[in-house]
Amino acid sequence: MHATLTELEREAYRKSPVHRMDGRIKIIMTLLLIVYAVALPRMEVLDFPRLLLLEAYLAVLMLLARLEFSYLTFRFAIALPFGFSIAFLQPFIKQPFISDFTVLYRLPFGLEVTGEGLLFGTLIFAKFLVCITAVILLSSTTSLSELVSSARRLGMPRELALLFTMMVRYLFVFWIMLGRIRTAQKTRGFDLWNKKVPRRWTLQQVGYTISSLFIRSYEQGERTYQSMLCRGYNADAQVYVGKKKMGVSDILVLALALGVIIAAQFGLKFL
Amino acid sequence: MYIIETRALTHVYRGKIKALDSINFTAKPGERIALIGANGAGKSTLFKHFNGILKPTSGDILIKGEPISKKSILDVRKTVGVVFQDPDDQIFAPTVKQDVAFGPMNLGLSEEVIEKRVREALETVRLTGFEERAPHHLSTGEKKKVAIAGILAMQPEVLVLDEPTAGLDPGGAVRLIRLINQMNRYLGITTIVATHEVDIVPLLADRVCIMSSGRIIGDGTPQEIFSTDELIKKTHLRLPIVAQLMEMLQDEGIPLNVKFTLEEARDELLRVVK
Amino acid sequence: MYIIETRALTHVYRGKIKALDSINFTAKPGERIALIGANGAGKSTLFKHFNGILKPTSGDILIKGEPISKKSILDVRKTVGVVFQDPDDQIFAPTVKQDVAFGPMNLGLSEEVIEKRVREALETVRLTGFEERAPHHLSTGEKKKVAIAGILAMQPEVLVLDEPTAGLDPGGAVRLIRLINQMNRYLGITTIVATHEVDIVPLLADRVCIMSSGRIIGDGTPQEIFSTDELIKKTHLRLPIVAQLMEMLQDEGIPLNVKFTLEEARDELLRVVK
Amino acid sequence: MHIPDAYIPLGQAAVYWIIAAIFIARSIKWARSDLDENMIPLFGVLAAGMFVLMTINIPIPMSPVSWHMVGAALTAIIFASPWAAVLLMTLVLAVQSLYGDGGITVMGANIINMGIIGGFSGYYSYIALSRLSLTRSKAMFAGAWISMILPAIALSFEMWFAGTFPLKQGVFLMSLFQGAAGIGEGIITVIVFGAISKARPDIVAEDAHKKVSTAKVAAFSIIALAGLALAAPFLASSNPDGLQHTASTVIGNGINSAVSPITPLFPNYAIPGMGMSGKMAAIVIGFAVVLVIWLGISKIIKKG
Ligand SMILES: Nc1ncnc2c1ncn2[C@@H]1O[C@H](COP(=O)(O)OP(=O)(O)OP(=O)(O)O)[C@@H](O)[C@H]1O
Ligand SMILES: Nc1ncnc2c1ncn2[C@@H]1O[C@H](COP(=O)(O)OP(=O)(O)OP(=O)(O)O)[C@@H](O)[C@H]1O
Ligand SMILES: [Mg+2]
Ligand SMILES: [Mg+2]
Repeated sequence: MHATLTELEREAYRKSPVHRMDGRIKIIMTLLLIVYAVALPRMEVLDFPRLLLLEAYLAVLMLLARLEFSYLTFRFAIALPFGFSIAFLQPFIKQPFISDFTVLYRLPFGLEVTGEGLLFGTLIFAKFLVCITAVILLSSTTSLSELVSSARRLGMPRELALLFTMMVRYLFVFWIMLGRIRTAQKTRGFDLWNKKVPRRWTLQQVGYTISSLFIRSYEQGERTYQSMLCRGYNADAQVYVGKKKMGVSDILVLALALGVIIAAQFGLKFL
Repeated sequence: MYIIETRALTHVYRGKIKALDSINFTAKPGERIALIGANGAGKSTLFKHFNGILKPTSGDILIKGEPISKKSILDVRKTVGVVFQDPDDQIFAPTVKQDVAFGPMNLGLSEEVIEKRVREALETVRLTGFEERAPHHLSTGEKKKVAIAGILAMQPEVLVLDEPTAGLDPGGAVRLIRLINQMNRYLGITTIVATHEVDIVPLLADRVCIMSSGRIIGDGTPQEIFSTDELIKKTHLRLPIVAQLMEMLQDEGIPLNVKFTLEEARDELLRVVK
Repeated sequence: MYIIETRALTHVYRGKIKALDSINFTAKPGERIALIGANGAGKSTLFKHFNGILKPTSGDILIKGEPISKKSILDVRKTVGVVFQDPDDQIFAPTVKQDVAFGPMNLGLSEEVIEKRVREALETVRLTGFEERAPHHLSTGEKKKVAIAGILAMQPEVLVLDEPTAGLDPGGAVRLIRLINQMNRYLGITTIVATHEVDIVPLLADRVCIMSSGRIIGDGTPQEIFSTDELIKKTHLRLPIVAQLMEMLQDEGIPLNVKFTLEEARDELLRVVK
Repeated sequence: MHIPDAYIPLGQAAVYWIIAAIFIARSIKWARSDLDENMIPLFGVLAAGMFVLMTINIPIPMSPVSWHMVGAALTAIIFASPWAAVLLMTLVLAVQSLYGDGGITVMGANIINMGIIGGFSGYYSYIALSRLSLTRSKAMFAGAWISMILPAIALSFEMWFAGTFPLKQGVFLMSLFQGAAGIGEGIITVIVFGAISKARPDIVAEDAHKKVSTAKVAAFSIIALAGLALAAPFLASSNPDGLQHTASTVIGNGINSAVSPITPLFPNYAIPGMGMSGKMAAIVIGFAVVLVIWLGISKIIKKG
């Protein structure tokens, strides 16, 4: 997944109405949608149209954001497998909170596919899909730094905000550094699967790579800390985030998201 | 009165490595000073004492006549701004603006004053328009300028730069030197620059200190310093190339005075030829 | 036959940034080549193609006449050794010896051969006795040498160095240049060096290529390259200081030929003066 | 090892979040005061490094999965404090969740597993085992391994509470995966620690390891053992889901009703198993058995 840390950032710097939206709005909207999706009852067929509505709303935003299709497939491809495999097993599991099961198929080894399990599995996957979509939308239309400053504006504690600010900054420094280390190793013929060298030695080199990255990040931390002291860093230091006014369109988008949720919760019942 | 003064300043790392050995250094307001010395001479260590990042193992540092104390430390850091060699050490915020605003934030200034200082600092280094850029999308030269802007925004009286031209191409280096000189001339900032690139020294300093193994072994105008050959030889440094050429000609019996900048050398050679 | 040859080599980063634009570059065995160019000209990118670290967006690279393929890649990396600018990227093992042995290990050599190669490589860079030292506690210059030894231990036929003198003091830089020249002369290694420090170029190359915005816009002897003024001006570079001085004198009407190294310049000036 | 969003009901996820938040707050306090100075910036930078070093993936041959370092035990051991692990893992997990590794509502649970349980168990089992005169690297290997296996068990229980995975199979599968990954974690932790203490002995707070009071180690061991002992009866029971099932019928069957849109906190069970007096005895017996086995093991290790 990480092969593209810098790529992800690049998507976040595109220009589109969604990219321009206030970071706070995007964070609140993402949280709202995720919490709502997770909170939906676990065995209700009506959830499907609800989740579909949320997903459709997110899809529209993705279209507006003009994200590249190949990039999106890639993001989904790396995020889905683990959740999918758990969901996939659900039809074979007798969920403890369900009392009666209708067996749809009997398979060898006493495996049974149950209707309830199938419903639960697909529902949980659908919820998971909505959550992932929301997160992907957020992270590919908002740069990490914008996310942190928005979170700070939303009241994230000062010290946490400082921690995240610095983390975000140096992620890229170390990412590039790791790239350079790997390049240098390749230059000298290093290959994880080289059969000419003992496994043990290869493993040791991986260990050294990790330790050298650790030490270098520690030392970078020391130096950065010193240079921050030069600029008056002290226990009450804050990161500058500046004030930012929310536009009418931002409020509207948020209202729209709320509207979608309300429509999903109450509106769909009457259909 | 001196703006920076050290008295018998000694620093020992980890109880073993004597990086500074009884340094007596002074800087007057408005001076342009260059500190030259080989790798490991102790330049960076000395700089870290100027604003209280390191504490002396023995000896004293006075800033505007006052010793550095816990109470005065914020004032000291406001007075003496240090720009480190690697801009990645210094730029820690994810956008240029946030980074430049960090110092003024720590001084507890109001929102408007901070905005103003950031704008002015970015103007000075000619980076207006870069406010929202991420540092990892900047070139080496631009990063250097951001680091300098971050210090300028604190409006220091002394600007200390550790190897400012390292890693820059000649064009970038020349522009940076010009910027440093302008800050000295128009903003009245005292500038102290550490470097091993002796060729640039005559361009950005009126006074040169040579360091070697933790001691200051020479202090004077570029003229004086580069005329004492043994000093330079002893310290893994060399004369500026121009001066080397002039000396070689002198050795061949040509009657000329050794000069250090291109223009002076040209005039001197013209004098001899004609 | 060429030991390295690129044909219309183009590299585009992320589908957007054209870092190399149709490069035709050749190196013959035993040559001493310098590649100069401003920040971002594409020098490092070109080097990464020489041993297959990057793959061309279009165009070809031939090493000893053979294109780089999955099968030949290990051989290519044995033939072309690249030393990167920051030795910390290259040195990651906890002792100097382990680090230098890293390359030979990957070639699957026997214990004795590895021992021998490490010993020889350390001898070449004059670091015998440093085997058990932790790279962490070495000086910048020593680290550079360890990085070079790590490549030498693979016994490459071409040694490619990316800004080898960056961060070194003049003494260290001179020693390193001498080392590079010795490897070329006595071990017959082809050396290709990227740098922006034009003053050292005449000292370590018989042939100079100028890069600008991803293209090679000049190729010839230092003499030829530094005589074409517009080329240099266009590329944020400058002439070696010696040459600048000679040109200034020429402009004043003194009849002399522009030279690039101190010795040549001295002789030329002596000729004029006498 | 990252639980994704939606696999834990909201109520439970909130409880995990609250627990995690308390620990996070405490870890920030630690970073502010327990080191020489206010070293918050250092940890911000280090977290970035940890995130990046976790991207070094080693594919495991003949399987679709790959191994990468988690580093909770390593950080705790280097800084001689599990709080360092809690802080760093929190930062790393938060950023990972943005890239689709783990989720938002479940982040609390993930922090508990990998940061808190991983950090504390890794650190204190390393200390405890080195007190039992195991060599440094053996103790560290074991500590790192435990820091992988205990979170795996915790995760299985969380998924079981959530009703999304059967307990026994979950514990079996997760222990299998994490047990294998733990071997890699253990080996790499030992190598990395060795290399760091060689290059920068001053970073590694090895003296502090000796200063950890035995009482603290003992207290932690008892908490861990108690946790395991509480867990044991469920694993030993032939039908743990049956327990849950009975519990859910006892409490009332509110889940399937369409009336309540929000899943109630602990919807299908009280604290599982608590409803049954008969099981209390089983728990006590199980506790005793595990304690005896554990002590036996440590005796053997001590001799060896
Ligand atoms: N944190 C440290 N711990 C131990 N020794 C150190 C530390 N920093 C520097 N030193 C040592 O102190 C001496 C002076 O180092 P310093 O960095 O001040 O030199 P410098 O003149 O800035 O060199 P350079 O030109 O290479 O930057 C060197 O011998 C160096 O190895
Ligand atoms: N990994 C990368 N991704 C995207 N763009 C890159 C990458 N590496 C280099 N570039 C860009 O490619 C161009 C050439 O870069 P390169 O590093 O080859 O230049 P260089 O001549 O080595 O410069 P310097 O003298 O500063 O080292 C630059 O515009 C640079 O920004
Ligand atoms: Mg220095
Ligand atoms: Mg380069």
